[in-house]
Amino acid sequence: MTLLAANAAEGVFIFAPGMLWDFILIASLFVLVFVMIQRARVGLPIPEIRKIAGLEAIDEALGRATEMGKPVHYSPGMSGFGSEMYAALAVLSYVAKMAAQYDTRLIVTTRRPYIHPVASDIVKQSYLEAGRPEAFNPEDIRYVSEWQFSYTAAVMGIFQREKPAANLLIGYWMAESLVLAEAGAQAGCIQIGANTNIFQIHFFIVTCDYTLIGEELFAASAYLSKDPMLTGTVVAQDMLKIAIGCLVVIGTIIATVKGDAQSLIDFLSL
Amino acid sequence: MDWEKLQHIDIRILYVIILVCLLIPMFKPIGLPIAISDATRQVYETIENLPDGSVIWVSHDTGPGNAPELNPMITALARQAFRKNCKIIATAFFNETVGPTLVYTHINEVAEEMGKEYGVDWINLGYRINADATMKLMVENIAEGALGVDWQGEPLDKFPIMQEVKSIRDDVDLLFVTTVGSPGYSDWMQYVAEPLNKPLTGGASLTMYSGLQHYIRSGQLKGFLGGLRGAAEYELLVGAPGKGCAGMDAQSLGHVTIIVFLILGNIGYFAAKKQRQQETY
Amino acid sequence: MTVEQLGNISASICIIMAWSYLWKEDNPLYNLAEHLLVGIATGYGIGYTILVQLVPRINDEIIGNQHYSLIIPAIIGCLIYCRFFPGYEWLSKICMGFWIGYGAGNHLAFNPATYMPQVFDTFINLTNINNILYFLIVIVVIWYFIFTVRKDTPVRSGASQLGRYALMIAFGSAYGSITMAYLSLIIGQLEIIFRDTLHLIK
Amino acid sequence: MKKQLPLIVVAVTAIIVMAVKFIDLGDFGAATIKELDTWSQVTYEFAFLLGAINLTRLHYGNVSKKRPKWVYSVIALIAMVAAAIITLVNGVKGDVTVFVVENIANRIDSAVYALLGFYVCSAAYRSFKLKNVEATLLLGAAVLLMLAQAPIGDAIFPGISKVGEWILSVPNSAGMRGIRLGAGIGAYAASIRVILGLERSWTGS
Repeated sequence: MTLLAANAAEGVFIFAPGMLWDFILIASLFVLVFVMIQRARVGLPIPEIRKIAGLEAIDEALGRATEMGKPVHYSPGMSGFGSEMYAALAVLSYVAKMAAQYDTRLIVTTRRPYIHPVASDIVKQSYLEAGRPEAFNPEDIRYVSEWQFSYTAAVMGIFQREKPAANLLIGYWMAESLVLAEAGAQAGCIQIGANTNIFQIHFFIVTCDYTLIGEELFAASAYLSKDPMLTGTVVAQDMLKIAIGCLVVIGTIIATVKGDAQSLIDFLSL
Repeated sequence: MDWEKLQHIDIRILYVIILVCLLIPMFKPIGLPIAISDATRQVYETIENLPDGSVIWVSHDTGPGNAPELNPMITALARQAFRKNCKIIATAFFNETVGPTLVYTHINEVAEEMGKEYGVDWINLGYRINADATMKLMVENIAEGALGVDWQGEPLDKFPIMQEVKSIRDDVDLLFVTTVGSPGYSDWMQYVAEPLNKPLTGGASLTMYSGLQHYIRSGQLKGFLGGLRGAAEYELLVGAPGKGCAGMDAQSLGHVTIIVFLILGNIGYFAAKKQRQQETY
Repeated sequence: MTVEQLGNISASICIIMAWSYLWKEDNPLYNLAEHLLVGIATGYGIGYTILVQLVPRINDEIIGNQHYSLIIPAIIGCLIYCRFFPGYEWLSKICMGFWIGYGAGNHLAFNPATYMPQVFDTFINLTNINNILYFLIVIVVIWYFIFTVRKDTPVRSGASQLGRYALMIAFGSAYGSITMAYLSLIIGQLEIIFRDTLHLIK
Repeated sequence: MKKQLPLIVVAVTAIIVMAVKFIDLGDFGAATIKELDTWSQVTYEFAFLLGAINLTRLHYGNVSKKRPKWVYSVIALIAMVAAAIITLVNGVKGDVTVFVVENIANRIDSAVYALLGFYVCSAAYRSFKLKNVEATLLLGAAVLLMLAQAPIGDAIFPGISKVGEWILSVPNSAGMRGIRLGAGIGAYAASIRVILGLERSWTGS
């Protein structure tokens, strides 16, 4: 233990100081994902994902928009390229496919100029896969504005001009979440929200018809596509979560018995 | 009456009521009841129990963001202090630009109203870099710590108040510190209040407030004001409801409006539900 | 009239234009405000990027400091414009690939340093009722977010339901506690109109 | 190949970023992390016209096809060009630029932000209904905290602010912690899915 502590400033083995357990965390997730993908490839059974009401509701929302002959608004959130954006874009790919099949107009707004080309290509590809490439309208994939409330104002403008029947706010949201969701609700949209920002989720809970809380967003693409490989990655993330839960229990037991868990924390900070 | 309609009141009525509720107290504070906490009462009494003519050290250690919460505290303190003919030495160690200006304008406003003169009854020493070192110097010699000038660069020799107040150790009776971070109350406690055994009180932004509860319990802080709410309570004790109370009135009215509408909405909801059930049977 | 007064008047008009949405969603004042804002934000963004970022980057850093390796990302960045030239769209995907890969790698490399301390912070001693409750809530909430384990026994589904109840209390209290801060935003705007512009209050 | 190339770029970039962060390479590692950061910034800087191009295409389309309310699109285009010219000619800190940005754009921006104050009220009225256990818990906690925060609450129910403090420090912070611990792992999985090319509809395959 003393040896390890002495080495801590320089890092353990080939790892940078303090990065050993960070590496183990990420590497174990990589390994778990890899194993689960292999299982899916050879056709071994993969557990199902429990029912997530917010995701079931996507079909309902699109169906209603189709019945009413009104468009659907989708936004992948406020973040730049990062996990939340990837998850939101994966959901967009599904929503676009459904919209193409239903022949419902889909309006996508992005806050970052550099997200726009990616979102646009995803929607285009989804229309192609749904067999209706001619229905894709590039002008409905809109970059609006980079300023936070300038974006908000513009989306509120879309609510009043285009009168969408469904409003899907999926991704990472900040203070604008309440403004957008409440304006959408007053415009009569059926709303599905997803947020991973713990300081703002409650606004979606209150104003949206369905809300994906935190991690439910990261299970969404697998849930919607029902692709066994993607479902496998969700199983992998569940396994790691259970491990973290066990770690919390162990740490709490040590803290209760010894007064604090500093020794464990020091060890895990290597 | 058709109770169901309560579920669908025109939302603009709610907006107008909220606007009015927030506006009225800006024109005229109404003074809705504010329960006064023990910590605030302790601040007031600590200052009230000082002998008339004592010297109070005020440090407005705030930045621009939290200033609206803490400014009313300075105004109320100046009122209580001048009423007892106390003298005020002011500093602002947290923020170089807004701190010194804010503490000047807020004390000056009260001073002019109560006929107190700058340089005689109070002075603003402003911001000095390296707060810890400055505090330690000022304990023994205020002029040395302040580099011999006030916040505008005027030499301290020409102000009569500086002839009476030479060092914190001998001449200052109480410290009143507003705090949003570091430097803040902890530095004043560590370098000034504890070593010299001077009473330390003041106020903190709401976000910091819960973190210093145990100092209040242990008596290292003689009470402390928490956020705009604490400022409002203190204004009430001083008997001069101002910005803090106006804000509280607005907040109280706003919150009550929301809750009333929430109840109306639920009455409507249950009326509608009952009617639906009756129709089914 | 001073610049400050003019600024306050313009600010007050802007507030009224933006707030007109509350009265009637579809109205010319709001549409004007919205499009002005979008236009100015983007236009200013172009000017800002050129003057504050691009010019110093090219002049001082690449040419001045001879930091020539930065030409590579400059080319990668410019590849994104290939999407506007039919036949060369695929080149723009190299730029997107760099952005996406950098975002993912960055997240995986840097985020654990903020994640692990949160795990450590949960190691509390169960010596009082508050800590015990805290611990139990953390566990049931983590359990609620386990997606692929069947929750078919009463204990398993009950714990998951408890997790959801705990979340609802957490969300409700978060909503209630933020109301004050948001009402203050209105007060701030009203002060611009009634104090700074109209001088009706002190 | 054209379809595979972007995925290779994603994987290689991500692996390089992770390698220099995780492995102890001393000063070289630190310098590489900084260099990569600059690289990513530079790519974004050189893509700066993207926003303007997209906005122009959208509003030009509105104007040329005379869609409803196309007049506002003209305003947006004029505002954009004018703001760009003013900033470039007058400088970022110039008087005119500062006036336009501070007194028009920023004011509208913060007025839209302040709509939160109204919407926090209307959302409570519209949505807080005693529908079921969950909705009741949500409503109860919200009302309790509103009363605890506003000074009038303690005047009506003495001690309610203490209860409010307790709710925030125990159930609220524990619930949030639980979400964070779960969502953190989920976020890593999302990034891994992208690196492994499991989600790649953006490449067109």
